[in-house]
Amino acid sequence: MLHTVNKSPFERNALDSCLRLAAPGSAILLIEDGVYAALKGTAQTAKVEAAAETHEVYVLGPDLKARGIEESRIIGGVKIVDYGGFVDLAVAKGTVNSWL
Amino acid sequence: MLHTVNKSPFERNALDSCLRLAAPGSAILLIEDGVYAALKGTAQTAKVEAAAETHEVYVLGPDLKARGIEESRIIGGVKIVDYGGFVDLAVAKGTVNSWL
Amino acid sequence: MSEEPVFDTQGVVRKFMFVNRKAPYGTIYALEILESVLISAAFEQDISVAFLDDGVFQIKKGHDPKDLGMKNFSPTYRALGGYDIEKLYVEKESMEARGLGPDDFVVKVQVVPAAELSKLMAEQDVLITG
Amino acid sequence: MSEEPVFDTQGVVRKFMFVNRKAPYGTIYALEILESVLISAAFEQDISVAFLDDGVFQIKKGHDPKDLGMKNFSPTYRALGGYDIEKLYVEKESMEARGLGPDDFVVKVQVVPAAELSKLMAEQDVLITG
Amino acid sequence: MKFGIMVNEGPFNHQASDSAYQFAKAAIAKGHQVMRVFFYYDGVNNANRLSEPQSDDRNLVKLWGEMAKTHKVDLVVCVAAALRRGIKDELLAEGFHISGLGQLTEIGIAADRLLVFGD
Amino acid sequence: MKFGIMVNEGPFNHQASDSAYQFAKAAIAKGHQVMRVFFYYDGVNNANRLSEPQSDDRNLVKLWGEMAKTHKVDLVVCVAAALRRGIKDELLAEGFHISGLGQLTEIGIAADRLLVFGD
Repeated sequence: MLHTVNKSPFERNALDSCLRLAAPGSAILLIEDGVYAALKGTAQTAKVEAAAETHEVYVLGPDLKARGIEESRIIGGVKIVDYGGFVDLAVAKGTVNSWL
Repeated sequence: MLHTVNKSPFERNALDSCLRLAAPGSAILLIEDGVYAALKGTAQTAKVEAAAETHEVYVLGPDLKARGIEESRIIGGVKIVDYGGFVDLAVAKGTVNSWL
Repeated sequence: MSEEPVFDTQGVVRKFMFVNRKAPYGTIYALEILESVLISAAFEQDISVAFLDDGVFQIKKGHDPKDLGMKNFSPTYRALGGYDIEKLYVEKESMEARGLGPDDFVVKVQVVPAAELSKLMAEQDVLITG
Repeated sequence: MSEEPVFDTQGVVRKFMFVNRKAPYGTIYALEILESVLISAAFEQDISVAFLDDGVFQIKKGHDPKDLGMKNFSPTYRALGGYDIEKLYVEKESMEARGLGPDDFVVKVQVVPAAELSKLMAEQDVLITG
Repeated sequence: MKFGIMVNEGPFNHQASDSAYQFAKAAIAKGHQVMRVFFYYDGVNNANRLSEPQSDDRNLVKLWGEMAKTHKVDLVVCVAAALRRGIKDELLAEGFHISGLGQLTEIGIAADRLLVFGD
Repeated sequence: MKFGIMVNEGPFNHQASDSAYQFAKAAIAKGHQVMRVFFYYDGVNNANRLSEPQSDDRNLVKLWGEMAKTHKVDLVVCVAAALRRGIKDELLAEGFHISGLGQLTEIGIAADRLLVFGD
């Protein structure tokens, strides 16, 4: 299964809910304002680092670039994909849930 | 000053930001989905009870009624007002900030 | 107007879950997702509805938005059974964090812990969030 | 078309603060509130702009949304000084929680703790949140 | 007292326009003046005269228009926000008019209080 | 693989429609089929032919229409959601058509994956 999260973890509970419900081993893709969850050194970092131990965590590159987030600031273990990679994940991982 | 909060405290950070920035003694009015912050016995109750010690906390009655929240479930110290009361608060308290 | 393609869906039964996470009235999601739940019933699919996060407030008893001029769509949840939509789940953690219990709801639901809802979600073919 | 009333504003100088709390690109608030900040400059009011919560991301260096086909409005923040809009505040707590520092911003700002921003807000005549 | 109101969301998806309308109605009932309602962001969709809610639902486009007529409330739709979203003169319901963003600053100066309703 | 897409927000206020478009474009580029895009909630505003973004900004209404034409993507605007919000046949941009909510269930059945983009 693929879970997408498009909300900032600083503003909303979407990421928390996703992490509560996403089965271990499933894939989580951070898109739109959700990409801020991939930043190192924030109040949310520890949670996302822990998630990356039990889930595959991805972040959408074009959304990082739009927001000026340098690759060097991304949490280790979070993989950057482009829209083609998003499509591949949707194909490979089965049903998609959007945590809106 | 009057602060309005229209977001559920379970979903968003609007109430937290309001409580961080609202000066002691200022008024806080919970409207729309913000009224859920006035519920007793929730994971957010302690925070709102504490706020009611240092601020005037109000909740909009018509928004409670729409959502089926009984008056008996409202935190003591939180006052229920109608839209007329909202207008009176905007008149009496000076500048209004909306925590959207 | 463009011509409308018709996709072959005959004899296919898939598992649909509607994932309701938003509070009612503050936004329209609760009302419009309910309309899509009702329509889906006509397609004889395996339908379930999950209420989690602020979505649990959608089925709180006693809604009365008439002073706001808004529609009370709350009775529709009770009508779902008549459309053979009987798998209604409430996530226990969301319910408890909001100080609610099973008696607070207008309709009979199964209260399930997050771990169980997680498994139910993973079994679906289609997840519609609103 | 209705006739447009003109309200007498001559000689009145009020304290306006724009309260920017939303991340850029995920929603349009950052862009459209910036347009209203620019227009307000023509009225010779006492204008300030506060960046707090995810609003601090609005002025992060290096925005580049061209692959999304979206407008990069980031350079406009640097142009605010030319319109005599020089009171730009960033809330320290919001900045730090997001792992950012003063060097991350495209424009020179005053970083103030919540307690000080609270006082500044209380001094305003008009607060516009977007 | 003189009020200005800013509405940042369209009708239906968010309660913002409902809340703004109910506030304006209550203010007028108490003898206050609502000088102007400024529609910005998706708020410009409040002016769409083609909006046709179900018969048992409220019709905010019409309610705003009636309030404008009865109580001389100036309903301004921001031109820049409206152009993007396809709200043009030919779509405007009675009582609304399109004007510049300066009308927001103006009402901020002229009104005793400006209230913002949005998401 | 066959994709269905649901778009829950209008252009501009939220990135949802942008993300949906970029996803659809990438899927097509990879040789997949996008069978239908279903516009619901404020998503119906994507079909407003009067939308006129600034010249240096993207025009999603047009982009969707072009994709529909070139790649036979069915663009369905939900009739119930559209009626409320004043999106009627006379406003529809090229490539869009109005139909019932059943079209959402249908694409959920017919497509291998349904992806939802919204707020």
